[in-house]
Amino acid sequence: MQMNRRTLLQAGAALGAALLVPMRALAAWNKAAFEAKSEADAMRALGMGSPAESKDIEIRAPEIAENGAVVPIEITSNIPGTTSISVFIEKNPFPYTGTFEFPSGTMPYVHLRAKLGETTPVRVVVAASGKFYTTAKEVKVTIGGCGG
Amino acid sequence: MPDPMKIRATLQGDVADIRVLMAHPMETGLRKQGGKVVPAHYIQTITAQLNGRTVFSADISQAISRNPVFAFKVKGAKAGDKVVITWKDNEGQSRTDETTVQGGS
Amino acid sequence: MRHALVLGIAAAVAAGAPWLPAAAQNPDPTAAEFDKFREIMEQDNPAELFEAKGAELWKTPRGPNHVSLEQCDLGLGPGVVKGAYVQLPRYFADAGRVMDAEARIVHCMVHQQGFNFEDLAKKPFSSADRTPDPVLLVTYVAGQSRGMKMAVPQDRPEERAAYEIGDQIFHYRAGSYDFACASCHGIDGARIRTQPLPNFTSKAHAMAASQGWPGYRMTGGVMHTLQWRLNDCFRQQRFPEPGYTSEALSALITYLTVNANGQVYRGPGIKR
Amino acid sequence: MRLAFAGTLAAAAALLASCATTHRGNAEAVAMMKRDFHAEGIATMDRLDQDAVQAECTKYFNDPPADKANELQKAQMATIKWPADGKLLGDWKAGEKIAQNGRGMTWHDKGGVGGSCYNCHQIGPAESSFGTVGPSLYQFGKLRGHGPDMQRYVYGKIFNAKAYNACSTMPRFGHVGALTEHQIKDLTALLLDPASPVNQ
Repeated sequence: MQMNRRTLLQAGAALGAALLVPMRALAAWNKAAFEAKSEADAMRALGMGSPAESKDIEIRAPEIAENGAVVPIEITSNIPGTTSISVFIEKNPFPYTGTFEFPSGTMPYVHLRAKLGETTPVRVVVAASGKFYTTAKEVKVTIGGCGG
Repeated sequence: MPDPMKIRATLQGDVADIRVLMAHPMETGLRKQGGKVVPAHYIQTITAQLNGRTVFSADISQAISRNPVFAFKVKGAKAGDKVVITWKDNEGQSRTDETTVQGGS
Repeated sequence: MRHALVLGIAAAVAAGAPWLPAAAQNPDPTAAEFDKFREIMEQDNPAELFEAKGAELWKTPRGPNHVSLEQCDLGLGPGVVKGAYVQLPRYFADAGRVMDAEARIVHCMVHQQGFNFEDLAKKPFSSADRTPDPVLLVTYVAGQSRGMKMAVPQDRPEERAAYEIGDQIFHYRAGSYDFACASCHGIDGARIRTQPLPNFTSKAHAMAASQGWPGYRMTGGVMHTLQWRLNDCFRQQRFPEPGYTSEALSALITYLTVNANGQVYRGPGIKR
Repeated sequence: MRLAFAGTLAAAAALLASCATTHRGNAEAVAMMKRDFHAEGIATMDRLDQDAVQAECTKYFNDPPADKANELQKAQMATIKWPADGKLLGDWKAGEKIAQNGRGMTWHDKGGVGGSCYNCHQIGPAESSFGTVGPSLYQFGKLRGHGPDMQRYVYGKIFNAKAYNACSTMPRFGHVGALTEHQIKDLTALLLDPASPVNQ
């Protein structure tokens, strides 16, 4: 039962993605992806397959975060035809953090601030011309002040 | 009624640098207060329009920081263009605010 | 070469080098990394959301007397908010004491709007689901001094006495752990865990006591004022609790702010 | 740059020297604090009353005359309670946990008290979030030995730092009852046990 439902969801998501990538991938808030407890499961629910490593995605985030509750992350994609940027915080309880969509005319750039529960890679997946590309950057989260 | 957003839209050449602050607790559903779990309460979707055309949209999770901050850049904008931003959260609350693009450097 | 430069900067910072630009001052790589992102964080600061609410609150008739705070005298005359924050604490004849911004705003809320001080002092600090009115008002008032130079008055004997008493409180060692404020904030270039500690006895760092306060605190995502900062410092110092908006705190704030006179206040900030 | 370094150091030293002779009263400040502060949780008002160490160190800006410092140190040394079993080294693993824990003695703290050691000191190599108010203690035992005298010094220093340096910034953890004999032994082991990661 569980298996069937899951397979169905995956298929649905993959189908949706395949059909809508050039227009709007965000047909509906993807519950299955957001509730996935691993990055791999979330990416599967989003129909991303295995994205190719890319050097054309820039992630600007601190090496050491001053406070894990508010980590500034700036992402720029230099891949032509970029339509969306998705963010995964690998070690968070729910890694999938969001997808940002850029209709033509909007630059493939986003600034956001996220909660990081612990030291973790921040992974970015870019959708461009129907294909997926990825890179990641490790952000260290430490104890800040007196701890009391 | 949720508190208003703060939206800033400034021209740099023909690019509008749009930055938004949202007042929202972004509760993860994992935080405890007085021994009780505070229910998850967070923004799920955001859309932005420039003169009625959607220029940015996002689906987000509870991992976005409390009182969210986002910035994005739209080409082909001019001073006076109307920027409208809307968010909706998991409890069905929503908020829409607007501003106009300010001429910059 | 680079090493020598770093050493030189470290030494200069240790001695409080006022000739170096602020950005070049941090020899600690962790602190330097924080500094790099501090500007980004300040550019879009949720504190603005609180500032806007405070502005509304300021002009809304409230309290048992149903009046707004528009006749509150913050030191520059009734209703003058612009530039008032960078000239506080100061002596107020109607209260017979030196008051910091929050003490003065609370004074107006009590004496003009008719609020009860004990009610305001019961839970004066922000929590996840509540930002007290004085915090919003202080944030608004502070925002009205953005970009202005600190000019805390020392003209009157009461103001000079407040500075002297503040200085003494700052250096007073007591409590279970023998700490004074100066134990952590009277030394150069040190940090607690990863948190850099400004040396408030040095002119070069003095502005750190005012800059960023009131501040949006990333921990908990709440707005806090200097009253909260000092309250929590005394908690960490293992002292008893200082009274909310008390004269002792106004004196300490006087000591901490006068040393920064002449430096530019950037408005409500963002803190770890 | 080097020249500047030497120059600023000299200036700093001159400044320190001038402080050494400065002392002053603070009756007004004390009276105001006693009026304006109140007991909260476990922090009672008597915490504002200074003992000899606190009073003299405040008075002399932490740099009392040598004879005064010696007198204070002697009195503080006499407060150290040495373990009855003569053993000073406990379990370094437990010591690491105590060193990490920054809680204890504040208004609403209950239960165990930690040593707050990492707040001010670098200690084990695995913890990169450490303070620099105190000196680095990394490789302490390796560099300074772990024989009986060193064990006694470390135990004594944690019990009452003022016995060794009258106006040390470090709390008197044993003297004020923050840490137990058992905990201080564990911390001593963290610094001195050859098996502790501190000494690897």
